[in-house]
Amino acid sequence: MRTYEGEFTIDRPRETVWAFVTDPHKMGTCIPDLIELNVESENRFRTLVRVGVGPVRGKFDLTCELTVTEPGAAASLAIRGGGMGSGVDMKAEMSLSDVDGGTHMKWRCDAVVSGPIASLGGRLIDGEARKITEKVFTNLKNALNVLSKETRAAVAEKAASDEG
Amino acid sequence: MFPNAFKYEAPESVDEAIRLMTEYGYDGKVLAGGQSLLPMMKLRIAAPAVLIDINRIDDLKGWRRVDGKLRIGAMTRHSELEHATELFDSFPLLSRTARWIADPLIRNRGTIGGSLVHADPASDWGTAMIALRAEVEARGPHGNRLIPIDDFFVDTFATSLNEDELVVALHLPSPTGPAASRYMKLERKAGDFAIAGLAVHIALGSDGRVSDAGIGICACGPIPLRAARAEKALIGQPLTEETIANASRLVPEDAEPADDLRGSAAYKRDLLRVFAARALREIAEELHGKVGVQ
Amino acid sequence: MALPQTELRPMGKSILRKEDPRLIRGKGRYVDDIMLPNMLYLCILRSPYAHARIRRIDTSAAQAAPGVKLVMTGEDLAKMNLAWMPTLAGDQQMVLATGKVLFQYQEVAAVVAETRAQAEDAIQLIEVDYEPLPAVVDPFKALEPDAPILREDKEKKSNHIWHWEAGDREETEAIFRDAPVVVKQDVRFQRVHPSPLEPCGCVADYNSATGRLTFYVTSQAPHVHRTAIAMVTGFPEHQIHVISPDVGGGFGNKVPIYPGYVCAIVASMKLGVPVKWIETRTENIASTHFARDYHMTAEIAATEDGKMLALRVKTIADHGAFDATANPTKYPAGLFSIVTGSYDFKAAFVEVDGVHTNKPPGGVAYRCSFRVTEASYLIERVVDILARRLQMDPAELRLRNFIRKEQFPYRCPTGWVYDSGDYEKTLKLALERIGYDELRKEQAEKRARGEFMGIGISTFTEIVGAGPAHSFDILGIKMFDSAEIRVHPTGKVIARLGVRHQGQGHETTFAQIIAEELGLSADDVLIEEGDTDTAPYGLGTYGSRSTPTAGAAAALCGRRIREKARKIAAHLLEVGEDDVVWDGTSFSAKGLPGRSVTMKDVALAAYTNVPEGMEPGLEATYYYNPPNLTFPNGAYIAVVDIDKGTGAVKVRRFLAVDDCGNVINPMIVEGQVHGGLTEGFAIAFMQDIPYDADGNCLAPNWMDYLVPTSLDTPKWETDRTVTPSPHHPIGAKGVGESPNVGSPAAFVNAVVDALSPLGVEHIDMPIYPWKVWSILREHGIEE
Amino acid sequence: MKIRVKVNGTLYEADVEPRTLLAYFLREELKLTGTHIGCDTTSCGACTVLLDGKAVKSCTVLAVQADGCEVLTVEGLEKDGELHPLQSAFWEEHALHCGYCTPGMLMASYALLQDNPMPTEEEIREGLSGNVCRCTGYMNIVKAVQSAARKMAGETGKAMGEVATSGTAAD
Repeated sequence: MRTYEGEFTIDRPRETVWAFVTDPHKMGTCIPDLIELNVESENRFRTLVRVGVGPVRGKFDLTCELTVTEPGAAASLAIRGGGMGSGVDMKAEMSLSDVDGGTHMKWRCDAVVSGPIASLGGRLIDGEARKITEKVFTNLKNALNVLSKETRAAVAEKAASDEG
Repeated sequence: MFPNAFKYEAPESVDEAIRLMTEYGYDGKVLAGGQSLLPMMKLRIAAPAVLIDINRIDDLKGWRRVDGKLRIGAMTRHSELEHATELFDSFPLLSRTARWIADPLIRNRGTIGGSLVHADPASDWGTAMIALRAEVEARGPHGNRLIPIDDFFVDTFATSLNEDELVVALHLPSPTGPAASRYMKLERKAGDFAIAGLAVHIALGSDGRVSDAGIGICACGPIPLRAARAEKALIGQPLTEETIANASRLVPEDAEPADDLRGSAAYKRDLLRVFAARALREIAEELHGKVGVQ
Repeated sequence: MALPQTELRPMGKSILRKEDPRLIRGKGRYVDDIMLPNMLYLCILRSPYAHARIRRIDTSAAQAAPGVKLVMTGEDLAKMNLAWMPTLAGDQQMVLATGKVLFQYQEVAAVVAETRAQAEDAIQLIEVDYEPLPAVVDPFKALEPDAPILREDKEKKSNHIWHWEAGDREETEAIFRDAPVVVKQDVRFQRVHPSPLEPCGCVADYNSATGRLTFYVTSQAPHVHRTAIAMVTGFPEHQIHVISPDVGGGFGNKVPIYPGYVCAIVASMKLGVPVKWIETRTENIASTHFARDYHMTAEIAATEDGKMLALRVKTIADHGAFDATANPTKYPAGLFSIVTGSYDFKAAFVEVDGVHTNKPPGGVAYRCSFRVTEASYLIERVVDILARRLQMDPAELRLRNFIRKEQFPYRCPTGWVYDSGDYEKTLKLALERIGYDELRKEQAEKRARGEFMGIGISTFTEIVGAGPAHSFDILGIKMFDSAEIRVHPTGKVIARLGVRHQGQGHETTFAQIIAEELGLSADDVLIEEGDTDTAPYGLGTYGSRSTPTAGAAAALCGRRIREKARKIAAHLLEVGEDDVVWDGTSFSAKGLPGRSVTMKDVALAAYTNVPEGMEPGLEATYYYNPPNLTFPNGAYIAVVDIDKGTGAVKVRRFLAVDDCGNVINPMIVEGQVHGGLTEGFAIAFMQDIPYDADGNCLAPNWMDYLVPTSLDTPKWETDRTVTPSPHHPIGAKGVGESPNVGSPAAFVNAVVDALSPLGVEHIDMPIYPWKVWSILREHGIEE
Repeated sequence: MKIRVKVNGTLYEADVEPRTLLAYFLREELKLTGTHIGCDTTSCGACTVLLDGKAVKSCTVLAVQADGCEVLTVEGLEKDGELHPLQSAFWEEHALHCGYCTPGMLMASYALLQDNPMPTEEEIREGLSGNVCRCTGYMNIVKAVQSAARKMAGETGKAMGEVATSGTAAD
């Protein structure tokens, strides 16, 4: 198992961030190199992603399941699946807290890569898994940053209606 | 073990190759020497839909001197550079590096351009090209451009080439004075990827001081790296026990090794220091007599 | 230079190998060279997970793929009661996984298609839904009470497999209580793999018209394979024809039955055409049986003046997911209790506990006789530690404690009876030949200059030639071996044996033994092995047992023929049987000079002119049940230099003095020693199969499982002493494995010796440069 | 794809899938099974053949890449029923046990002696470092190459190159 973690602060209220990360339609798009996103329920989505590190190219089919651990403050995302004869199991835990002028997000991801890729990539895989994981959260941060006020409102509304 | 089924194209000119690369885009993969790509395909961790085999393009083979530089065709095989006696004097690092690449059979097939484009962090050629301050000549649909080697490697297996650009040659500046080089590498067994490696190229001015210092670091980061601090410390200095020791201590500072089966990051850093000292000492000895080195 | 094969009395001579002419022409016939009409190819889908429940397998896309003829899963095999198969250790192993997978690269499904490429394509289309479970990688953690239970199929709800012990616990404890000096060391013998150059594979060819199954397999033990296949499949044994063609190296890897074999057989029976399965190198390392993986702790009790009194050993044996260790049935830890080695201990007590983990099954005897390498490495390592503690020269300590030659036959404290040896002579020869005293002087000078040079000694005793039928069996079949000799009318001979060589040169050495017994040249004798339809039953070639068992059978079978020949010779010479004298090449009549007949004359007479009432023909079969094992031994010395900058170790010299009793072909013996030393060197410095915490195999191919090349391999020096085995018909002992058994300790002892000024007592193998570097830097040593 | 390859002097025309590796083409199409396969990572050299005079690992070259080329395999070393000096030297020096690496070793040695007719022991070890042998420990292989080199130096008019280009039969 490999563990990666990080944190960042953005100038958006916690509710907005929470609504984003708990929306499969939004969170799904943060997965890097996404080919296909299939939202199966309000907390479950399937993605087909393009995995490409130089000549190593393939597609991974990943099922992602969101669990709320503490409403509005903490959630975890379990990602499971694989491709190219290999398996991927990740559990990303996210926690939000209010800070001056925005929200602080801490994330920690435990990743287990199995199969030929884990066996063959001894020299390379750690760096790559880290990069991909970090990209998820960079994408998340960027997406939150570019959210216009309108979009934020729409998200909040959608989240509200989903809850209803 | 068999690779996945793919479409095979074997262009006979660079233009045709680029046309095919443009046509197939992401699905296309250029096959140079194939000594890294084909094993990955056999293991099915690489599965390109189209292989564009550039082995039949004669324009990409061999080397010549152009405008005071050495231009090496991308499809020049490792073994050709290993045995290129006419280059031993002015570009000794070529042969000294080539003989460390994999094994003689792989060297008969693998190419310098293919190795660079593969952008393995343990690329021996990548390391040597950094020491030699090479430029990569790439051609795309809109013409040629020269990419300094420091801008060429972006990340593990990733270069700054566009999808439709083909590496056609390397350009190496000729040394300005008497030059000597060493390639140092520690392997777990003969032919293995490096635990750590170091390419050192030194040229001296007429005053016996270092006029050019190029130091490349192998397998100690996501890409081959440059020991810029050590290079800077050597320029303008004579090669003495003191300057050598000083520069050697600086080499690891530009490395970013990781802990793995080959050893800890600390170990790899120390290997770089040891290699730098050994290489510079040997170089000083070799150049002694050619110019007045203390 | 080797002699031509036409010499008479070829025993003990370096004649050229008879198998080579076809092999150097590229005309060997290995299993992958067998291409039969309508043959299909089988390929196996393997688990990416070390431990996971299989929720669902969808094979529909694979079934529809081009060229695919059959897709099989564990569920399919379960319907035929073939989802599991017995291992050599009496455990059960999954053929194709049902329920859950227990190691990464475990067999999950098989596809049969028209071409290899199509089969490989199709396995990628099989969808398996896994539910990953926590992997148990560390055998010590596997024994903890809250560890996940790996084997749900077993009654015993524990990862502990068995406990085994030898020796006298009380007596050993008593000696330890009062011992003036006790040394103790944890020693790990890492997981390695025989990894012969030719991977495993087979062609199953079921003929529905005749009901016969012809099974070509790269096998060290074709008869055992036939019996095992009959037992697994319920197929009548006489309808199974196993052919082991040229074998591209075995080293223990080709003793067991692997799931791929069962799948190929089932597929051929279902489809009625030949089915080939050839594994890849990755499959070979990551799924077929590993070797070693022992976590050992040894203690020696001794006196201050260096008399070793007692030995105590505790071991955890990591057996992986299935207990498939290839040991004689009564010995789950093999012959590990030979761990008292070459020394005369008063008492010893040895315990071993087998444990399941999420790793591939094993372990096989990799170029060694059942766990002897682990034992030999352990004792030779700990003896060195004792020497250091007592500030004695390691050669001196050994000489002081050797079993003396007059003590043979010697019963060791764990019960083995050593047949013969002269350990002192062998070590003294080695010390002299390598120039031990001068090397120690050189070392002292180097140490004074801050350089690190080491000298390592290993004086090992092997135990090979399993084995006496009273205590050695595999699946109940006694471990004898056999030879059948047919002398044709023109005096040419075909001999068949129950063993199967994989490079050891049986076609030459057994021809030499038989030619010697029959007074012929080796060229007159054709040796055939590996065909169960023609060869007499035998247990196969592993554990250095061929010469001790089949070699003995060949000699005694030859003598049986000679006895009949003597009767025919008497008839031809027209004298009484008692007046016939055999001089090694011909029979002559006592007291009648000039009257003699050769074996060729006798052979013709056997078919044309036998005495009245005698059954014609000249044939014999001999099943040899050895009265005891044989105990080859040797003294090895390694000299190493350490690069202070990189931690790299350079083996400057290595001398192997072996005593394998009488030698049949010195050229071949020397070649075997070179090869075994190279594998020992690889184990000491390169080879390991590490697993990460999730059970991923981190060295599943030859990029990371390191096999030495010509550039890495040191130059070997060899010599020999000869102490014949008193109970073997030709006094031979077997040699192929000694160098692999004896050398790892010499290498490690040398490195530790080099670093001993820093207080280093032990370094676990493989000694990678970074390990040495870490020790040097910890002590402030830098270049 | 249609290819034309001259193997051991005989010209073959065949239709191959682009993904067919040269080693499998030789073994399964041409039934030249002397070329062995020992690994999947270009590590072992059991499949070594000469491609246009250069020793390569034929498991890491596509058969389509050999189109228009000349290939020499172990089966092509013998000439008129006579063993090549390397083959006899391997026999005489006991340079093989199981024989699986032998064809690759012979081909790598052949290429080595072509470039360097009188190599030192170190040069031989370097030249064969792409070929793995699990049995012999290399000592006798090195000896055999030295012995063959001496024999070949002593033989006049029996140049190495002849074998590669002999034979003209078309298939």
